[in-house]
Amino acid sequence: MAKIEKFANPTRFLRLQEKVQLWLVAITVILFAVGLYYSLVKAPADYQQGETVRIMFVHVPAAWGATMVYAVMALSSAIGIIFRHPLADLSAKAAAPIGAVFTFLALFTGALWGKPMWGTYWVWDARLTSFFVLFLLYLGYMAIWQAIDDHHRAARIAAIVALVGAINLPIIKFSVDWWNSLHQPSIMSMKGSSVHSSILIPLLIMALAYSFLFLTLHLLSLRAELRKHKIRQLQMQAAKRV
Amino acid sequence: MDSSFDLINSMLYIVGMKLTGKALSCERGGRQVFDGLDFSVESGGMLELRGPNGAGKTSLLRMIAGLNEPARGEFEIQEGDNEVNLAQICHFIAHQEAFKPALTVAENLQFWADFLSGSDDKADISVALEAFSMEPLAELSAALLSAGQKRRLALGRLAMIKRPIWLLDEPTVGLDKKSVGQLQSLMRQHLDEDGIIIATTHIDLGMEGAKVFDFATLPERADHGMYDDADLEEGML
Amino acid sequence: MDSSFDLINSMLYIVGMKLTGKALSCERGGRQVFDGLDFSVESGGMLELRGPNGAGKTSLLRMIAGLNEPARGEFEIQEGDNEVNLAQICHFIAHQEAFKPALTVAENLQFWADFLSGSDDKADISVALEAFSMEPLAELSAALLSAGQKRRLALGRLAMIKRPIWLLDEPTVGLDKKSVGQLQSLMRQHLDEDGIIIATTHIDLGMEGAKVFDFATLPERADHGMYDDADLEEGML
Amino acid sequence: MKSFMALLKRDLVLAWRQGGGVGTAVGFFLTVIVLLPLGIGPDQSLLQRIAPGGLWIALLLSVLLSADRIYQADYDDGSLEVLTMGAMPLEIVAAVKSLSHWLTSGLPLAIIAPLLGFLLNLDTSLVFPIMGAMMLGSIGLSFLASLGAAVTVGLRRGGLLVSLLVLPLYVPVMIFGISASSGGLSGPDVSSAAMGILSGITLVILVVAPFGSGAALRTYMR
Amino acid sequence: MKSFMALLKRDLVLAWRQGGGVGTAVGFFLTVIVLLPLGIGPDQSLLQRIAPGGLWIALLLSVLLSADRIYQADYDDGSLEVLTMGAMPLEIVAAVKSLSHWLTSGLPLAIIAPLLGFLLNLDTSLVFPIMGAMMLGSIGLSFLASLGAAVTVGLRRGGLLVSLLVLPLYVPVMIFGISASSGGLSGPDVSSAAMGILSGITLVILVVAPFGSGAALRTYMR
Ligand code: HEM
Ligand SMILES: Nc1ncnc2c1ncn2[C@@H]1O[C@H](COP(=O)(O)OP(=O)(O)OP(=O)(O)O)[C@@H](O)[C@H]1O
Ligand SMILES: Nc1ncnc2c1ncn2[C@@H]1O[C@H](COP(=O)(O)OP(=O)(O)OP(=O)(O)O)[C@@H](O)[C@H]1O
Ligand SMILES: [Mg+2]
Ligand SMILES: [Mg+2]
Repeated sequence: MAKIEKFANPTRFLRLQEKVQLWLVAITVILFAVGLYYSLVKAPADYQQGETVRIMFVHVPAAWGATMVYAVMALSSAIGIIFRHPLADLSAKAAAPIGAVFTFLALFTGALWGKPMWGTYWVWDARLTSFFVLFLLYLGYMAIWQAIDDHHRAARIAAIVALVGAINLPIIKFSVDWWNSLHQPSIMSMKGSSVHSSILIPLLIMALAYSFLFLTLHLLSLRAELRKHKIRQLQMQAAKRV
Repeated sequence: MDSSFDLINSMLYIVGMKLTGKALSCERGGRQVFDGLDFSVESGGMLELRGPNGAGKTSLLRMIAGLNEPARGEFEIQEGDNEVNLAQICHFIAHQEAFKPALTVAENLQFWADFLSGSDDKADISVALEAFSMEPLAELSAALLSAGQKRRLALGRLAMIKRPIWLLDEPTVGLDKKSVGQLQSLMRQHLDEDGIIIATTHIDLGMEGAKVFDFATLPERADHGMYDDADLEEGML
Repeated sequence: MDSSFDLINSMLYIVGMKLTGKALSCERGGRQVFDGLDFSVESGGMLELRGPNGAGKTSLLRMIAGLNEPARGEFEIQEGDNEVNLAQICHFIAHQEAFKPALTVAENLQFWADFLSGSDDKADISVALEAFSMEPLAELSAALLSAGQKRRLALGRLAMIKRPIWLLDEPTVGLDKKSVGQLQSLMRQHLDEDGIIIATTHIDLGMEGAKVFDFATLPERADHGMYDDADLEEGML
Repeated sequence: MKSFMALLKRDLVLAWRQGGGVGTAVGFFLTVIVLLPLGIGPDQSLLQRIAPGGLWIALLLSVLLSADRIYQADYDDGSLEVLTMGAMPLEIVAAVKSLSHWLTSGLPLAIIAPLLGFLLNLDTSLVFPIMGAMMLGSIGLSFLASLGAAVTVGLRRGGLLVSLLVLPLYVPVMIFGISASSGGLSGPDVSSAAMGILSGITLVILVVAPFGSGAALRTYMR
Repeated sequence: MKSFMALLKRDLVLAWRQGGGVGTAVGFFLTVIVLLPLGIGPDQSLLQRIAPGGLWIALLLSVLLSADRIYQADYDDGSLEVLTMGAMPLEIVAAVKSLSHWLTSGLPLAIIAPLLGFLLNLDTSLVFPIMGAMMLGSIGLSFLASLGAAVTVGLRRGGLLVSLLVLPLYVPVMIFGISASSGGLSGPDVSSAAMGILSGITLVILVVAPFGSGAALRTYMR
């Protein structure tokens, strides 16, 4: 407990973040440049899907990212609730908008892709629906933070919401197996990948780029959240002794 | 469930019970309300909490009742024993009167009697009705009560269910002279039976022999925020 | 709308205003609360309503404020004039404090200032803040206030918007000593400016010279229920 | 005028701060739209057929769900009593509160409804007819809902009772709303006639509801 | 045990006296069922197709609408604080209150749903499957709704936020509920498998929701 306190001391965090920030931005930009070059220029067009296959390089990492961010959010929430560490609460709070954007991106690119592939923008099949539900969970989570004034209370309640909502993650993961779905089954299975490396490599680079994008944005907005929190605290202090 | 209650009920008769709060610190809504507060009351004793609005009197009662957690510090109910569940041996009479307008006065009392007593011996609402002359109101819908009558309905819990510690938040508010007298004699009887009373108030409760704790005497509060004070000086904001 | 307000504002300065209640009778929830009540207060005068819980003190204030209608009887504000809209020249400070927890203290005051003043001259919330030393609370969310602080927020309306008649329902409830003093000086000032105050209370308000009306002195109530008394005796219930 | 603006502003701020107001209205609307195909099955042409009706039902439930508290908070915390003591008649107070309810529920929903319609495969030619009809219709719905809220404000569990009282009154708004939403599909005459009737109904509601609400609120304050 | 019965009895009495509890739940349910054909048009075979889905959606909205006040009154009047001071853990208090909510909303609705189904031309062979699936599913819905209510109890205008939070969690209950309601129509295996999953989900909810509710309520009392 005391160790965690020390490790995640807000002041120390801010100093650390300041040091790595530039590096993170640089790595993210490079990864995106390389990834996009490979996926948009180098990778072959699919013989069935033609050029539209390139949507995949935006769509799939966004979808992975969206679920991953939710996992980060749920984990932070759990830490916040068990160890009562304020940084964990803020970390969950800061992750939510990023996750929501990723989810939206996956939904949007998926819809665009759906038109040429399935002949419609949207179908109500299991994976699409459960992913849409994920989007709603993000919205609900953010609404909670917005709706509750008191920071500690908001953190607690939001954490409960995030943890209960985490039940949805396995549903997304296994939806394709449980229901028969129009959607593509998993690329990554236990036996390794079924996809050719000319596609897989740029895909993995893009996934890495998304991860770094998340890390950069997450730390940045965590910093902003800390600041906001501090301002509130100062206002509160000004009002004490009345 | 029931066995824990027998234990609790028997506690009422432990002469020499002593409730102590040690180095208590209270934070609400992220602000520190008070810090380093110590108090103690013994069986048969009464503590009056006084002090300016917002000093933290109500907050202290809520802490004892288990509704808020102290940011630092702890309670002891007997020498060395700080594991007891205080909530279950306390009555907390707050500003909110905790009754249902859709039920009659008698039904409201009966519900709390059944819920709070828990064990099988029947708590008797007629004791509560009598203690505050509410017999004529018994069959009336609680929605129709006046301010003072509502207050009496809430105070009725004290008479009806025996619990050793009473936490009263400005208990005489809204009561007429006669009811104040009834409350006073109820409190005296409780103290005579080796109970403990902690009450906040801005006016005289007319209980001679009560210890008074004035929040105005607490030392200046030091606010422990999430940041080191050094950060503030460095202007990191 | 605005013109009616100029009229109202000017009324404050009518020396010799006299509020009279004649043969008032009050029924609530089908039961008679009091009957044949007469009172009168003149400019610069204060009336304290006292009496047991449930006597009808709050009900009388609500009648004057236009929230309940008298079953019988009427009000006169000037000799012979009983057509005036009392509600618009009264302040009514009830037990419910009429503020929004989601707004800050300042925002709450500002809303009532704008809504109640109506006319174009700006009611100044700083007057209210100052009157009850609430300046440091101004930017705080009203949800975080303590009992006494909430009460002060409600009382702030009195200082901020000039209205000739004040109806105060147990105004000192929950206030600490300092705030009671501030309320008293506010009331004195209002009386000096030829205002009228009618306040219910169970404890001393410390306003010398106030007329006291005790509900206990009212004649025995004749209860006009749905049934004749005879029915009750016959056991028809 | 000052009272008017003060009240409107306060209610909008409260709607915004508490539970997110607009955000959650939209969220709920969205969710009902999601449930429809889940409940009914993913058949595209079936969805397209029921899309306008589905949107209207979702709008209606959204407005309804948010309505039961239009007066509740003001009633519970004593604000309503102070509101009667200004120069503004209680009827106008009711109208202002209904208006702010519309601004934070019906209006934004009408604007996003056609977008959500895509989820239900809505015919694109219907976008503007639906938006127009919903804007008009939802004003009426807000005022009706606020009447329902006023009539049940003193009852603790008004939620469902409001629905029961208000839904029958919603029916005409919905029927004409849907036929006004059909655009040219069922003939231009039909839809413009329906739009006319819808305007008429809305006008009547705008006049009647505030009086009813005012009277009901007075009764509960007794 | 005595506390348990006392609380259950009080909540049932309150539901019965305030706003009619059961009566209005049924009324709302009825009205939604009436709105469906109005919104969608009177085509009989179309109605028959969407009947089970329509019934489920109506059930869901009914439960939802009545849910946001499960804890509200107790929170507002200070009862919740006294409820924490008995021997019964707050988690059990939450479970009892969810149970009484089910007894006054989900259960009666599940019983009358098939009757109302006739209004939608429901296939008669589906009467018992629907009733069974709804009874099971609605327990879960009540517990989820009460979790949503607990999470928003301190917010004045929680109404819509509850929906936003709870509806995503309703989705699986509804999906399996509907497929369990289909009886033999889509093969006996499918519907009994769905019934199995539905029972599983319900069980998980019955365990998780009271804990979540208890934790949330404690947080709001701070
Ligand atoms: C709006 C529509 C769509 C949504 C919401 C959606 C959602 C998702 C999600 C959630 C994942 C990640 C699954 C995981 O993390 O395991 C995913 C992956 C994927 N999607 Fe989509 N998708 C959509 C449309 C499409 C379309 C039209 C195609 C192409 C035919 C497609 C192809 C893929 C592929 C190949 C993957 C990688 C498979 C995997 O590793 O799981 N998606 N999509
Ligand atoms: N629910 C709450 N959330 C956050 N802060 C609160 C809450 N309630 C009260 N506070 C703050 O805690 C402080 C102490 O409040 P408390 O109610 O304990 O005061 P008190 O001593 O009882 O005052 P009073 O004499 O007015 O009753 C106040 O400054 C108040 O602003
Ligand atoms: N909303 C109501 N509906 C019906 N009857 C009511 C209502 N409120 C109060 N009463 C009844 O009216 C009578 C007078 O109530 P009122 O509140 O005026 O008393 P009061 O003199 O102010 O008492 P207190 O000193 O307790 O404040 C009481 O007997 C009460 O039962
Ligand atoms: Mg207090
Ligand atoms: Mg009174």
